[in-house]
Amino acid sequence: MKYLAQAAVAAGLAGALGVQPALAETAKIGFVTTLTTPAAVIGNDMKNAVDLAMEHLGSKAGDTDLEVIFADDGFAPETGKQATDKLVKQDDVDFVAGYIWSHVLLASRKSVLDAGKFLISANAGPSQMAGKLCDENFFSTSWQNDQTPMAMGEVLNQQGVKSLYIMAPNYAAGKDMVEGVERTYKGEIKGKDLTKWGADAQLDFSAELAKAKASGAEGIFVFYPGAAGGAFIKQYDQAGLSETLPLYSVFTVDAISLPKLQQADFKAVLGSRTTQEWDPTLDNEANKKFVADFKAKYGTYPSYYAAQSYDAIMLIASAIEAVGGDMSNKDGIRAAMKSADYESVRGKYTYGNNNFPIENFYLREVVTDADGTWTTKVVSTVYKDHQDSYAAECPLK
Amino acid sequence: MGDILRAEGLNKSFGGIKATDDLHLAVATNELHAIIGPNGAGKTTLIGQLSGLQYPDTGTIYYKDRDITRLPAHRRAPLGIARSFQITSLVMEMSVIDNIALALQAKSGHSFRFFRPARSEKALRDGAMALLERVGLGAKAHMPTVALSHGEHRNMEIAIALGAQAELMLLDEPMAGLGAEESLQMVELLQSIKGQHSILLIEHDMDAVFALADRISVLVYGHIIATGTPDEIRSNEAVQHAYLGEE
Amino acid sequence: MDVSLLIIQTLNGLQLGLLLFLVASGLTLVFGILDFVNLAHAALYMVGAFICATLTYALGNFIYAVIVSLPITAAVGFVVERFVARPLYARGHLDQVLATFGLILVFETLAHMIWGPAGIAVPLPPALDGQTLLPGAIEIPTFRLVIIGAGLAAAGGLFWLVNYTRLGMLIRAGASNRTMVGALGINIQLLFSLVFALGAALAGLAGMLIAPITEASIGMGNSIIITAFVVIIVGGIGSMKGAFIAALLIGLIDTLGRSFLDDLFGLFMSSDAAENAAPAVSAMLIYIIMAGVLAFRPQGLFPPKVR
Amino acid sequence: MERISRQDWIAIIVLALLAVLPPLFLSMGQSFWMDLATRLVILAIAASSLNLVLGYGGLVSFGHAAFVGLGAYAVGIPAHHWLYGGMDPIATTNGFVQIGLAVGVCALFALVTGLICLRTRGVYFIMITMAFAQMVYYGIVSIEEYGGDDGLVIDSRSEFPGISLDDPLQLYLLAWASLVVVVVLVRMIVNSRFGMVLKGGKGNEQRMATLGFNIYAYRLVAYVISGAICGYAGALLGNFTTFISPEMMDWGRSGELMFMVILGGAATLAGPILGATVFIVLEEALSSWTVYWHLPFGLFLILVVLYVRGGLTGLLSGKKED
Repeated sequence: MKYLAQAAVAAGLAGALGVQPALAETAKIGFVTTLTTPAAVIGNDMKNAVDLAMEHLGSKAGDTDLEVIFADDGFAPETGKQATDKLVKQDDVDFVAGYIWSHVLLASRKSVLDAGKFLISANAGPSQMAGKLCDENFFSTSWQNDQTPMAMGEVLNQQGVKSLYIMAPNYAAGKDMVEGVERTYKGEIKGKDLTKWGADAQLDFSAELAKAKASGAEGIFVFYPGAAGGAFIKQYDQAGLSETLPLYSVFTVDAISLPKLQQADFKAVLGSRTTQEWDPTLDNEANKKFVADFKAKYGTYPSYYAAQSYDAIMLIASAIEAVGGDMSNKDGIRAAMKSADYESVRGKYTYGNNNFPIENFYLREVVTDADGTWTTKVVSTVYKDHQDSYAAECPLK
Repeated sequence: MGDILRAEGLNKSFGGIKATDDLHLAVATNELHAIIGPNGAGKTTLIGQLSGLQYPDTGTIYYKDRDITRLPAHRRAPLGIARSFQITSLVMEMSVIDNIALALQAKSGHSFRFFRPARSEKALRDGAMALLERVGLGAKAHMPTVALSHGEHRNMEIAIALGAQAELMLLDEPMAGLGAEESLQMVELLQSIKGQHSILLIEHDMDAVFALADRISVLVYGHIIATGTPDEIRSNEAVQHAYLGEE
Repeated sequence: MDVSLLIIQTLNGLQLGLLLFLVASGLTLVFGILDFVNLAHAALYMVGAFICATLTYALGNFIYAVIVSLPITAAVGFVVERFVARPLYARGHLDQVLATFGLILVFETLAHMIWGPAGIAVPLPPALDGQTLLPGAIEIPTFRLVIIGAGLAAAGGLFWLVNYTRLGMLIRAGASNRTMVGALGINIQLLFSLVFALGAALAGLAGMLIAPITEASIGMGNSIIITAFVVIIVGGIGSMKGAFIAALLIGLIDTLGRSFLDDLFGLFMSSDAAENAAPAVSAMLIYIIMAGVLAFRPQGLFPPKVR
Repeated sequence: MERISRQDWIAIIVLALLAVLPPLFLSMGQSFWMDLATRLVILAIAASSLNLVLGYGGLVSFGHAAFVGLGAYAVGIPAHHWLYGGMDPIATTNGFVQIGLAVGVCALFALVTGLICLRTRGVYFIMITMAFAQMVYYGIVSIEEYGGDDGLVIDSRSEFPGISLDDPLQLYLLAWASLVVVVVLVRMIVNSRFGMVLKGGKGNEQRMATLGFNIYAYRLVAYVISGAICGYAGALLGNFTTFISPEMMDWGRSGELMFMVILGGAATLAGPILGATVFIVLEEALSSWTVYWHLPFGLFLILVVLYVRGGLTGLLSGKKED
């Protein structure tokens, strides 16, 4: 009677994995990120940062023990939602954090918020959740998607780039990025390509690059996060476009793609520019410690994904500490998070009405550091205390 | 008594090879007409065209004076044409009686009936059982088809042809692979249905053919070189040269 | 429309088509002769890319790496044939699809465990890097031309192999009549293994050639395997000629679709709508073609003559 | 009364267990296990529909996920318009209309694609069904209004008089009752005259043709029935996950449905249910154990195909049924 045995196993598992009687001293954080598929390279970086944050905290927020449970979203919204459901329903976490991808976050948000839990995005910042779909229990430690490309649009204006070709993957964040740069960029947009994204994303951009070249634009703006970034840069270089069609990217050249590009000796990327709210060279105590310890522990520079994940844990810890570990005090936790009263690696920032950060954006350049490692440094500040453009649509005050 | 089946000027080739070459054939109503010929003479291709699983490149096939050349197999069956296969072609996964019942089912209205269990339809079951009794397989009705011997499969083929109430049976080597005793039984079985149906028999077993057939046609390289009574064929020089002479 | 852009895109399409042919030819060989549906063919494409990427760093040169990787990939194919494929020859296509689907999962995860999720960028020797100037002031990345050349060479080699060698004679015979080859007293097991290994090497070669453009990464096979199947279905399973023509057709249609469809749609709809519809339709295009071909020729464009 | 076979008993026992266990989970406060059970039951419906054509009809459809997706979108799209305006004729949260739409659209899609697909055989059929599923996939991806690649959150579940699908138990019971109906329906169909012809066509197509059956027409009808049932499963799935995306129609998902059928035992009543159960339990157990869970999962798949002929039902019933 195999099925009976199976049912018994199921029931047994249910007991074994079930919720232990809630220990008031433990606060649980679910962390959803991508641990499979090529995008796991980002997820691993975030996981490393979370582990480092826990190490720095001694796995404690005040007197409260912290526990982080990681879950894999498989780079797909449906899987991400299932993982989130499991964290909320089975592990009964108090906070769900993480989320690289906008579409995963959008799919999962209801599961967390309907259960009365707190949701913290450590990366994704879809426009809907900054506007109409904002929620008092949702916080971001990153940005709204549009902000970074808006800063880039500003940079393009300053540098006098008169026409632009745009390429981005065809998903929520990709469209937000395009919209962002279009919002501030004042020149002419010669063409635009949205390419296939997801587990079988398009990585050969020959047709698009040929089009971009033929368009006669003065610059090309791209958004290719994770592994796709490396592939793009390479083809961009092979197509010999670095002279005629300067590259302006967001979330494409980062601490994840740079080591790989350096290993392949891809010098074209040196000197290329990108905008970001954080950089390893930002001069504050928290950041120095974070970058130094991260490098010591994992041997690479942290990426901005890592920085934001580190901040997410620190933000949560600060709020738990503020309410003395009383996880039932939702109002207290919410107020504490809203005050952003913790040592962020990007420096001090505040929260807007939609719980997205009001923060600085910098222009970064790819350089070689003292050890010969390729990294980035801050060139200038593009925006000071910048708030996203959807905050007005958010009914929260 | 007219011809139930006429084939006129059939041609069919595969690649460069002519499998059927200007073939003319007529089967009279209720006669048992045998086709013999050496291996590779195009017998199976011919029966394929007559049953509608293949179409000739050119030429015409008349069934009861109606042109059926381009009619697909499933539309020929309701007209009264049934065929057995040289390589046993039964639904092996089903029971013996289910195979026969399907043949009856095909004859009794459409089968877009989704709810009533087919196995509870008395007419189908009893009819199938009767046919199985007739071919001597009554005792094995509920066994899986795959469990039966080759000879029994051949008998099932005949039962199916009978079940289809065919006016014209196209029998493709019903005795192929049978032992001496089984062959004898098959001859008896065919003897017992002879005269009630028109039968086109393709067969290698010369003893059987000459014992059963009313008329015989000899097929060589896709072309019929002679047609006649067994005695005529026996004494036909061309036939002896082309075929019997080889032995 | 810009003529030089059209030429460049045609070359890009040709390059994609030839890569597809390398993958599809192995698939169609294995299918035609072994009657074996191998979804895991894509995994061999990935394995080829990873081995080549690793060896590029170990040997310091991409070309050497390719030369060494080819037999290694063939060996991997040989092993897969022996332990997974062979027990499945007697089974239906359904079992083959499922088991090789499982094989994909295994290979992908192993690659993830061995090489990590990041993927490996593959540097090219200076001679292959950079641009080539074609007549008419058309510039194209040199390596793309290399791919076109390598693809054509492989296609030519296969053509020679299939039409003018004893192995090829057996392959052709096997594609149309498996039992006959067995009856000839040929060691059919060995023939099967060799064909499988050859298919693996071809898929691996495609992976090696694409690696310097994208990179060796897990999941790289998923996007190409389905397209490769479309190619062999459209071409007619088991037909090398069909695979070649269909691969070029699909490569060109896919590339040209991606680059010119929005302009084309722009002629009769708003440019916004065109921008949205074009990527979707160009993604669907190859499937539409496949359905269209099968609707009229259920056995593909060039079905092998005898079953 | 007809004979109740050993296979039927397996189906009855499994269905009974499914009726009892999940509410038990819920009473234990295990709402996540309840979720798993709901997903399981819905996938079992989809797998049963696939089993009708694949198991009994021998038609290896590699595109059944498209029906699941279309069914789910038939719930999501009307709900979306109900809440956010537009497309008034279909803007509704009425469950009967939504499910009618799901079943109707899927039946129509099955009819149109079946007309083409069923002309092909063997691997061509496998691949062309997949091709049509891919077309739907990319078609949905292109519709920005419904979220494209990002998918669509269903903010309001289907509404039926007297039951609320927002209650996990009621949703579960609806799914379970649907599964029972589908299993009974499939049993009736495969034992009917129609089913005999369908099974006969799987065993020997030429024979059926020479008997006078237009097997193409029978297969087409079976394909349409299967698509409609699968679309219904999709509508339930949409209501369950409240999030739908083109990913639901990915070819990998079609492969998973096929695996469930084979694992449980093709052409058996209980097979799809057992297959879905083992699939879900295994996926859950392995993925909470390691991120590399695809490795043991893939090996399991290979081993099942190689060594477990007749699937789990075959093992349990110990003999082949007629």
